[in-house]
Amino acid sequence: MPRLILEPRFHVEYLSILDSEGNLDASLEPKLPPGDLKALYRAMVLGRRLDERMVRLQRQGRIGTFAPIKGQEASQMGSVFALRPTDWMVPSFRETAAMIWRGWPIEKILLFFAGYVEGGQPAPDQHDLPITIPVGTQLPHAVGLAYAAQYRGDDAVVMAYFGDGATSEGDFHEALNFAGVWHVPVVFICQNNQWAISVPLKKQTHSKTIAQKALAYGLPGIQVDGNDVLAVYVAAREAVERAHAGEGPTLIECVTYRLGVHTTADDPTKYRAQEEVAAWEQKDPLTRFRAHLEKKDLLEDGVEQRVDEEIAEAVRRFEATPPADPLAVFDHVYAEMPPHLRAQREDLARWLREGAAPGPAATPTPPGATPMRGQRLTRR
Amino acid sequence: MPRLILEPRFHVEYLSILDSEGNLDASLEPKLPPGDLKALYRAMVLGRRLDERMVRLQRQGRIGTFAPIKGQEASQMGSVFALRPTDWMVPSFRETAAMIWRGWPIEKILLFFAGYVEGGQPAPDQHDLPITIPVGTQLPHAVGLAYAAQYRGDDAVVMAYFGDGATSEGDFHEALNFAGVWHVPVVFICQNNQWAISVPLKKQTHSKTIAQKALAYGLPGIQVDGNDVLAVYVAAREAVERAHAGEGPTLIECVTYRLGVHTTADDPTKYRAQEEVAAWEQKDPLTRFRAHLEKKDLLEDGVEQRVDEEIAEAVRRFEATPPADPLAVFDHVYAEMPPHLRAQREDLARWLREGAAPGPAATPTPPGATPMRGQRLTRR
Amino acid sequence: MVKALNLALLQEMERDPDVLILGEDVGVDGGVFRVTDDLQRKFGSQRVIDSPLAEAAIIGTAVGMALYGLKPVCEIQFSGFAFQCFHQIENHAARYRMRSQGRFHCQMVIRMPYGGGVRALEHHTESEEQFYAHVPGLKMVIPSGPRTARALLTSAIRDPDPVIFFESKALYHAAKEEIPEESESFPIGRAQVVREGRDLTLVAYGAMLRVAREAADVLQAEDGVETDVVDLLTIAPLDRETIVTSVGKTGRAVVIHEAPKSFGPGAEIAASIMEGTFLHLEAPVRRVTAHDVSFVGFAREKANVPDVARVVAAARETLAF
Amino acid sequence: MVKALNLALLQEMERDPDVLILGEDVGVDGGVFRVTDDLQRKFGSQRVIDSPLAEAAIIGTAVGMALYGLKPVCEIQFSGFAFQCFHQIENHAARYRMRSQGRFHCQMVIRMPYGGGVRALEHHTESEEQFYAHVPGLKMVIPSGPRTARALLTSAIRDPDPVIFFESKALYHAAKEEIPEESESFPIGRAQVVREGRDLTLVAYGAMLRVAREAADVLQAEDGVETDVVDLLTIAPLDRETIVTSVGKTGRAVVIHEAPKSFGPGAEIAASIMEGTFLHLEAPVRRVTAHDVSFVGFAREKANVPDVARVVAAARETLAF
Ligand SMILES: Cc1ncc(C[n+]2csc(CCOP(=O)(O)OP(=O)(O)O)c2C)c(N)n1
Ligand SMILES: Cc1ncc(C[n+]2csc(CCOP(=O)(O)OP(=O)(O)O)c2C)c(N)n1
Ligand SMILES: [Mg+2]
Ligand SMILES: [Mg+2]
Repeated sequence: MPRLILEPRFHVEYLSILDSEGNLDASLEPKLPPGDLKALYRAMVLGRRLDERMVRLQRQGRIGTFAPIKGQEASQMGSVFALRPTDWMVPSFRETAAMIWRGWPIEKILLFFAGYVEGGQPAPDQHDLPITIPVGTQLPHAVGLAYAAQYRGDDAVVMAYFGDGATSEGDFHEALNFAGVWHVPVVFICQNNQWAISVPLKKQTHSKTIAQKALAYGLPGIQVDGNDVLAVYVAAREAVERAHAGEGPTLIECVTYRLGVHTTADDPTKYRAQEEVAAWEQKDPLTRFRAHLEKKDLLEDGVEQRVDEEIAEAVRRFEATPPADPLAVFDHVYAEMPPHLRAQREDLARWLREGAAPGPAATPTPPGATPMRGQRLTRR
Repeated sequence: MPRLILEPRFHVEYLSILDSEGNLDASLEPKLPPGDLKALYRAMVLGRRLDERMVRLQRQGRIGTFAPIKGQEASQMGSVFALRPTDWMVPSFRETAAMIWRGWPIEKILLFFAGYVEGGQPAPDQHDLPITIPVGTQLPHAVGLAYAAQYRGDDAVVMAYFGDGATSEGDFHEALNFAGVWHVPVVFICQNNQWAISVPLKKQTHSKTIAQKALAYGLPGIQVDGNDVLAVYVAAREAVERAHAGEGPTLIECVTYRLGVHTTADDPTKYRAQEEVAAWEQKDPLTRFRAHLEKKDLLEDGVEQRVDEEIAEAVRRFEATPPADPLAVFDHVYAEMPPHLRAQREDLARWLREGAAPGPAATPTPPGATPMRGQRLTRR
Repeated sequence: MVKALNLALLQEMERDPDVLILGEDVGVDGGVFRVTDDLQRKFGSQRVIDSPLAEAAIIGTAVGMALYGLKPVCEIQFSGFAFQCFHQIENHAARYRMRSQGRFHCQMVIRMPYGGGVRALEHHTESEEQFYAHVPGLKMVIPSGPRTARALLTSAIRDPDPVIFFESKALYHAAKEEIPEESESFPIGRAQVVREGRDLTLVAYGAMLRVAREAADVLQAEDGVETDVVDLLTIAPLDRETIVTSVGKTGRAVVIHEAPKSFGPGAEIAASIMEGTFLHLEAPVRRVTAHDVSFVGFAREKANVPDVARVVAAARETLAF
Repeated sequence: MVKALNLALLQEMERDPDVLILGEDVGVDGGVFRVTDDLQRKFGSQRVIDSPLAEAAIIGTAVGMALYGLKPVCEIQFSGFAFQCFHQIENHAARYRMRSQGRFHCQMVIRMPYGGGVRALEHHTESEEQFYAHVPGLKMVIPSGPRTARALLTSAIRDPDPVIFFESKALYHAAKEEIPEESESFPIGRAQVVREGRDLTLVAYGAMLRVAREAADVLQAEDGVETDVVDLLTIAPLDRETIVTSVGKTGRAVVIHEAPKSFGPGAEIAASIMEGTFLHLEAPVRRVTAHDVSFVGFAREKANVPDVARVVAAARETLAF
């Protein structure tokens, strides 16, 4: 009777297939057709190049604060690749590559970061939530979507993204607990990029892994090499399949690294050593996957250029966006505009129309205009 | 490399010393002096008898809604007994026995449940927080107290109480996570009484135990037989000693049962079977401990009567409380009364003084007056 | 009022399979006030969900359900525990329509018991409507009796926007009223003039409506004063037209609520009256409210919450101004 | 203003070893706006604590520290994320003095950047002062520039009650002002008349003070109108005396804030003016505020937030009433 050890005992698995030295565990390699491998690679390249372009746009004052994904392309693409279009994708604020894969036009993403509410509008047939800024708050939404799908009898899985820092929030806990009790089809993807702005993982939690947090909810949890797109894909596919099969939620920890700034308002030299970044640069998910494709002779010429052209096209469309109509701020507060908003709208319309000393109020900055050194002004 | 099992693996311990059949594991038995054993028993009896008395007082309309502890005496007394007076005790709303042990006068507890704010005032030298009603919100306070003690270099441990339902709240998660990262001297006592009002544990969480939730924070977690006062004491003492020694926080799950109503406003026949209650009555912590003391020849005569007299005395003092002075509501809003409150206070004072059609506003119900069938009116 | 609310839920659930109920103890127990009594037996535990004890996840998952197209009706056990989910309400329920430019919206109702009068503990007696009224994108409704409760809960469930629905604990059992069998709704955003007079306007809602009506009786009987009594029903969006029309006629107004005075709902009502009918105002708008104090304990509650005598006295001062 | 705030923190920490700092990224990084820059290096990581990412626990543990007798200064990274901890603020920080009848209290400051003007994302531009102003037991302070920021933060840290301290992001770098070396404090609960005139009162605070002052300049230059400008500094408890004295003299008032209009702070100010000086009011109190809309995106922000031209126009209408 005394000091019994309770069964079951627990452990957490770690999955890696293609390591940073280029070693491949062929027994675990997913059987992906060449087209898929190429598509994966292209999406990762797109994520990387768009990132670079957006940082430049921000520096030029053409968009506002933006959170780059550099280094996390494998975590994002390996996981989202396991979804069907009828499944749901719930992003945080750092899933540009995955969002584009899901069908978000690049110019919408640019609009979003240029302060246009239009950038948050998913297409009518798209099963995607828009970006959520408050850390971790999107996780209960994912659980609710999954519950609703199950309630309606729809065969849809929900994949929700968040960072290592998000695991400290109450909403993370409550969402995983509800998911466990309700046994709903959700796959929780934690991109553990080691940092929450300036706070390293060891100041974020005393648990050794994020994956083991699943044990608190009686859920399966797995840690994967998040810079190995094949490992991420395999873990995600398994979780998605289990979810489709009615076997409930899974927590996947992708061990990765944010190679760039937290956002364009951040200066990481204040809090982390260049050596640490350099060490992770050796594990770059793109380099690794590129070498793998090269070995398989699947590397196409000109991917980078074609991606850059696609981005340039999108930037052109973005810059052609007409100035934001201020009156639109009243449109989506309620389904029907209540009297006080109608009155406020009329006031503003009259104000704009009659041009009486409208001042800056009536002349919202169009994107691209009045470039400013965004960095300092935006966050400092 | 592939599908590695990460070390360390995890497990959760279960501790029981004196079981419901009266079997004692002498090797684990704590060496408590007879006086301590008698004191523990007396405190448990006091908890039980006061409970019964308070339920009657509530039914007579002399106090308001109240949460009985029947069945949980061992969980409370075994744990709180491990504290020194200079340690801190942070209750939820169902720790009457432990609170009295810590020095709260019974009449203050009665005042509290009779709607007097005076009932929440700890003595100046008492290291106890008052009752916290919102579930789980007291847990970060406990962590903050422990941090402060450590910061000041005081050798004080904080013991915080909560229920199984509380483990679903975000505040539970955030508090345990902070405690882990800060490595502060807190002992988290979960009285898992199987129910959160009408919600049974299996609808509360998909994890098999509460204790295993500690793994999410890298903390030691242990499950104990919460109806075995010796086991609870041993686990608590170990955790308190570790905390005093700078070895950080612990989560203790006391597996117990709420034998009575959730509160006097609750009707448990709506949601649980009488057989379940009857089965747990067989595991009554009082009966078990009483038999143990009997075997040790430590059972004193007349404990029940003396306890009843103490309670009766306290009820008499409680009923002699003068009617609540309405003007006191302004006293402790701020350290200094700001002008608008001074004005509101003067208004009310004039109103009460001039007696102009004061109506019910000026005649607050003194305790004991206007008895009413509290149950329905209070919660239904 | 409990039965009236239960009836609204029952009829809407029968009418629309997308309506479901979610909250602590709403299922087997039927809610701690029995508002959802028997619904789980009728509709099953997938549609009347006993959730774990976590307010933020109740609202957060309901937001997710609403984004999918369901129409969750959430119960927060007491309004005093709703700040645990305030971020989900303000950050998400209220904003999803704007954020997604109409692609998504949150058709959901958040019911909670509010207010005093039942000898209850801390966090069980407060009146927090102001916090919701100030959030664009939310609607904030407080019925004053069984019939308005049933009609407005029906409207709230059908409303495409998120509705915060406060139910007065004092009215749950005290208020009795005949209500029609047939489903009945009442437009959200519309106040009701429940008594007409030309001398004074009393503006109230929820449990305070009764206080206003009785004060009007006293004023009529003792002072011969004729009073317009406006039952707000919807706090936000505020029906300024009805209020201003009344005060434009009477020239004098007293606003009554259980919430603390400063920065409370009465301030908006007073300011709106001033803006809407300044030149007809004969006296400053008076506010009869709870004091600006934290929890007072039920032993002192009656001294804190407006009652008929205080309203009558304020009305007399306003009339004498 | 960033430097001024940093100086207040530095000097108070040097003065009182019980003062400590707690929040996300406040240590090594010095805060995302650098308000706590260099303090961790000076005082160590036990006194300037980089917390995990959880607002409710930041406030909840700070409450515990304050109950022990420490004086935590918490930073919430943006006011838009403070609803995550609103329950800890309202349920506990604001109430512990009452609940424990003076045995405990929460001497703590909760700093947060608020407001627009920096081309930021959703939840980074809002103005939520009303939610705190309505909670008894809290004080709500918003400085209007470097000097008031430094003096009021000093007072807030020394204040025995919990103080919510909003810092305008628009002022962080834009506002420049000489401040004295020596520690300086300014009483909480007191407004300042920063410009005197007899024709009109403008009431503003935070970033809107500059707008009010510039509007006053325009009115003086173009219309010859002389304006009292009241810088509230403390929102709650509201300094009604200063406001009412001013409007009692001028007879006309315009209130300006970045928060949405309905059920906003302007309503309390307007209602208090009406209550305090009804017979001297020549025109209804005007409110120039943000519209009652959710997040608008920074591309449209300027059309939503009050500016000099809108204030001048409102003032002229008030003067012409
Ligand atoms: C509730 C909330 N608190 C604070 C912030 C400010 N903030 C934005 S991102 C971030 C760090 C997030 O870290 P993590 O979850 O690891 O995600 P990562 O940025 O690394 O992708 C913080 C503190 C926020 N957006 N929401
Ligand atoms: C935040 C919050 N939500 C809801 C409630 C209402 N409530 C009071 S006790 C209780 C159940 C608590 O269950 P548990 O934590 O297991 O403690 P027990 O009552 O069993 O001791 C609930 C839902 C509350 N007090 N606080
Ligand atoms: Mg991170
Ligand atoms: Mg329980």
